[in-house]
Amino acid sequence: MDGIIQPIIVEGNKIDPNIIRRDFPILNRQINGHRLVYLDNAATTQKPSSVINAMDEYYRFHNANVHRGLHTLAEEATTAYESTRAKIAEFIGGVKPSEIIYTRGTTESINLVAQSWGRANVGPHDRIVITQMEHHANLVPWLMLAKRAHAELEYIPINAEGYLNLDNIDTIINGNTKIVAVTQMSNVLGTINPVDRIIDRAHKVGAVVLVDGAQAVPHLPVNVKSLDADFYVFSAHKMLGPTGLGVLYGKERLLEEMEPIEFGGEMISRVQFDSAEWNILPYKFEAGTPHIAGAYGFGPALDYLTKLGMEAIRNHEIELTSYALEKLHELKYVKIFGPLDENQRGGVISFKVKDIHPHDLATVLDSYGIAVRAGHHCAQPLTNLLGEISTTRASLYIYNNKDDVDELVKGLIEARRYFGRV
Amino acid sequence: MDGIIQPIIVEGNKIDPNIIRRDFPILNRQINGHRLVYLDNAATTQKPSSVINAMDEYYRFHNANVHRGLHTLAEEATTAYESTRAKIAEFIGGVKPSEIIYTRGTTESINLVAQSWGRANVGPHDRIVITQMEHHANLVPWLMLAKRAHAELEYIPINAEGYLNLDNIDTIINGNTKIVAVTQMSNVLGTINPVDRIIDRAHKVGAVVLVDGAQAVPHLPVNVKSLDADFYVFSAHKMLGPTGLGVLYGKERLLEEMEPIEFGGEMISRVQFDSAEWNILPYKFEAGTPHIAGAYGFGPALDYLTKLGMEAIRNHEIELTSYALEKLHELKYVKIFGPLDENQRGGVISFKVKDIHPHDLATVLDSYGIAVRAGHHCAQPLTNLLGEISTTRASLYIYNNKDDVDELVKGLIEARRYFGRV
Amino acid sequence: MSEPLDELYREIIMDHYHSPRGAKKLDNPDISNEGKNPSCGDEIEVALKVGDKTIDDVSVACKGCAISVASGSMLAEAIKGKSLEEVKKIASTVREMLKGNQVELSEEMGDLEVLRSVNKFPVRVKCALLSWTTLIDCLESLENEKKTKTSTTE
Amino acid sequence: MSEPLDELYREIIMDHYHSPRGAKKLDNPDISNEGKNPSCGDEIEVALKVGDKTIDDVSVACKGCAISVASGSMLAEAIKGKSLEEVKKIASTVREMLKGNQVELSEEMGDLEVLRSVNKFPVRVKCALLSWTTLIDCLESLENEKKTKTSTTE
Ligand SMILES: Cc1ncc(COP(=O)(O)O)c(C=O)c1O
Ligand SMILES: Cc1ncc(COP(=O)(O)O)c(C=O)c1O
Repeated sequence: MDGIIQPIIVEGNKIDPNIIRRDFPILNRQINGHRLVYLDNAATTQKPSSVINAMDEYYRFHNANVHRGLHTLAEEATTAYESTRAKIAEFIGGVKPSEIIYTRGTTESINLVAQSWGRANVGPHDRIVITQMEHHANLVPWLMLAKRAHAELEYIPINAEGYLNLDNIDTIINGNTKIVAVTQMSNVLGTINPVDRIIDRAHKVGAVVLVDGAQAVPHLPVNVKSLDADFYVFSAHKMLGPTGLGVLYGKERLLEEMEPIEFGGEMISRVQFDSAEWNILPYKFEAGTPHIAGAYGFGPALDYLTKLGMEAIRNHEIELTSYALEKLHELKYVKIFGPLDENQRGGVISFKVKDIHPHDLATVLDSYGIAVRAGHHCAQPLTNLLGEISTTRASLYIYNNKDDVDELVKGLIEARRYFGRV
Repeated sequence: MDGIIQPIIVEGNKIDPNIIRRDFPILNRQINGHRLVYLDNAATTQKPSSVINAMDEYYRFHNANVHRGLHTLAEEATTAYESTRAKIAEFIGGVKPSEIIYTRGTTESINLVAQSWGRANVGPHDRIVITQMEHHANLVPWLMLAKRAHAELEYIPINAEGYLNLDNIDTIINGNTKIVAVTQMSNVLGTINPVDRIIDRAHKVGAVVLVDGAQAVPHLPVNVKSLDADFYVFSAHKMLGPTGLGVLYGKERLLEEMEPIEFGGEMISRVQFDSAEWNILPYKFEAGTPHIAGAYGFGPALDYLTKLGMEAIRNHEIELTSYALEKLHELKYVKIFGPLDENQRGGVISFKVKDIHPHDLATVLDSYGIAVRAGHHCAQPLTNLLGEISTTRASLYIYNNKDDVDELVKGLIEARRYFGRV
Repeated sequence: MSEPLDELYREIIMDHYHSPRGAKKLDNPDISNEGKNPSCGDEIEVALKVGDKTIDDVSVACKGCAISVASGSMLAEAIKGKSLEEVKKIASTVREMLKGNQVELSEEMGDLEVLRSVNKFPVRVKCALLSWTTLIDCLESLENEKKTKTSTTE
Repeated sequence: MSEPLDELYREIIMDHYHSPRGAKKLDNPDISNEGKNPSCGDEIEVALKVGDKTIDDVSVACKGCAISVASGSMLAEAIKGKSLEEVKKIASTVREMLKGNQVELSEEMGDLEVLRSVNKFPVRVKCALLSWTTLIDCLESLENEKKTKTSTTE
């Protein structure tokens, strides 16, 4: 194939994973004598060379602290750091760069909102609404806020198919509701939630909405402006980017009102022994030396996704998810949790294999080079609601192809042969 | 010189910067037609190839999320992540790995203590003691805690030479004092503070002590156990390591008592819809996906410093600082802030040049490839106390040599020629 | 099936997994303790009936993976009827072995040797360890209780 | 001295730096505004005396670097005696120029052209900008005041 230029985008506006795979060095790795079949993308995704090289170059040629420096390196670092911020703002729908706060990840972004906006705006008898399918990151901060503020925490329930049940949304999101926090895509069930409907309802009663986009932004076209989300949060490492970097988008008006929760260098405009004033947005919320190399790496990650196009990525994942669901469905001892309609779900597939504990299954699959996750996937209440202690999860991304799914299925058949003899 | 193996450690147990320089790719860079003379080490240090390569390798071969995975990549990532934690514990004096909390940096470490320990233990009429030479990161969090808790914030003053004045320490650190937060080395004056004396006094009245080691750990042998520090904090990026990673050391007994301030995955042991229990140390304080690549990179940074030996590094810096102070002293229009005894200070040298604003000076020096910092160095109250709005700061590290100092001096002479014609 | 896997899931392990010993919960245990692995949600309960310095009966209730179930079952088999002193020694020896430390098993602990292969699967070590650390907690509680009793009756 | 540096610190800039125009603070300004660059601590005060639609007098108090002082001094020189409309146009043109955007300066703004060289030193742009954005804030406050007045007298 060398020498022949192949298109990355193929018929039906889909990406071709086999071309993409070449950009990901780790996919050449052998695991236990097999090629790596990486199906743990909901936990973290792999990185293309362009992302790895950008960070390498940062440390080899441009490393300096940002903002406060007047020398060439400091200026280069600052320019790159801020240009990634502008790219992020563009990527999620063309918001203002000053509405983009760098954090360590989704978890920190949510905690920031719960602590700053939450403590200032949620009091006794107020209500916080989340859903039964939240990741611990979008559950525990609200649970703790509710306890501290003596507020109510209400859950939007899920139904048997793994969709949110919005029948009672008008009573759940009532006039006492101050904030609604909801994931756009479940990291266990794959469900894509109708966040627009929830936002509509919340805004009617004057509540603000935080959308957990950790599993959505990497996989779907997202426009926070047309969604009219008040806060939107995600992690770089789940979308080809580096570890240690995340994003909090917030509407300017809300961010302006909010008090910072971390104090130190860069977030101040004037400090005296007995007083301190805050810097403008977004710096007000970015105390201390940030993860500069991370911003260098995240830029090319966004470029890569933009080049492919989020529509084309989504189309690929719909096709592959549909294929995987079909193949898994053929195995009678496999039970799939979550929606079966690939148009209403992403490529996160949780399942269980009869008589095999998810840990054992993960170990067997690993012996074939297949990386899946086993456990409660940081959504223990949901997992328990499904009647399980843990499940196995395979999650897809742009470099996964049908071969990967076939390998998974072969692995399950082998595991079943090995363990099924009860 | 190729082919001849040269010792890194030379007579008098000092490191040889000229051998070390070869390990730092950025030092080959040309800035404005000159070789890079990097004298902004107090802001952030450069990285040796081993550190850069480790992160590169992580992303190319081992990238996975930690702790929750049962596959090979996840296990490799977890092992490396935890082994760096053990190295950190060893590096600062052989504490328990579970007493080492990963954070984003010094700033976040201090905020964590101020929010968790501080809010639980500091109330009205209680006293918080810091010094007049603190970085904003070790000032503003205490200022805000004092305001919120209606507590007093007292400052240990500095004297004209830039040392802490401990004459009234027994009245300043009195029976109402709950916590003392002090930097081990000033990032403006270079002063090395007698933290042992302060800790002694604080412990006599039952107060705990947080030591800001951001400028100390990279440059001095530090043993938090013999210091008997209760909390000790620092940043990886100031000691050859990556951006986005920092450390909070805390005594087990204190960390056990403390409540987490960030909630999410990994920091819990059990979550239900209406309750949550915390994980054991250190995980209790590490919510969400951590900066895994950062830990991969920080390991080799610690190895590098350990190989050189902190004593040998310190000896080198004493010699070079002494040389620099002498050379700067010869320029009559240069005023140096801070102690002149190289045995009681580190290689952070702030100064001003008559009739030249620090910004202009930094620009002139940059045109010669010399990177220094100009401003209040995130210590605005101190800078104002010195009677200045901003100063110029040159700060040294292991790869700096006498040539670098000579270049700086030449640059100052040029700048003076250019600007001095009033 | 790949070889290292066969080493982990030996026949003897699979046998214990499919018919675990001591699985029936004791009615009135003298001591019992819960253990859990937070990252996977697995939980275990070890309960002991303690006679005159011997473990008269033991139950290990575990809804876990093959490794944790088999390890618990082998635990039940290995300690039943043994003196407290012996059990303490067995437990700490197994713990060291699972942690990858060089230890020799005595002849009568022979069966437990198969657990050593877990070392090749570092992420599974905690599965195998769970019942043993829970047992060690039981033994420590017992001892503390006795110490308290001693000090109060004197 | 290196060439780009000479381009930044032109003689005219150094002249303004060493003897800044409008440095004496106005006694009873009609409007004044403070600006600051938080990262460096530099602060500036721009004050205006406004007559019948013209800027009658202006002072720029600045303890800053050569670039910010010279920029402020050139500002004072450039706007004194000009109509409000003209000043607004000058200020926004200079701001665009400093931000690196393609703008043509009118003939009478000729002197201000030297500030364009700051573009080659991106970190210094904010030094040059400070007085101009502070001036723009002044002009906006003036306008809002007027609007308010209009709306209350009607
Ligand atoms: C003494 C001191 N404390 C705290 C900090 C803040 O460190 P960071 O920005 O890495 O959080 C610094 C460095 O800027 C420092 O020099
Ligand atoms: C839906 C969802 N929310 C939040 C998180 C937490 O993200 P992070 O661990 O990067 O903070 C994750 C991933 O683990 C997730 O899938």
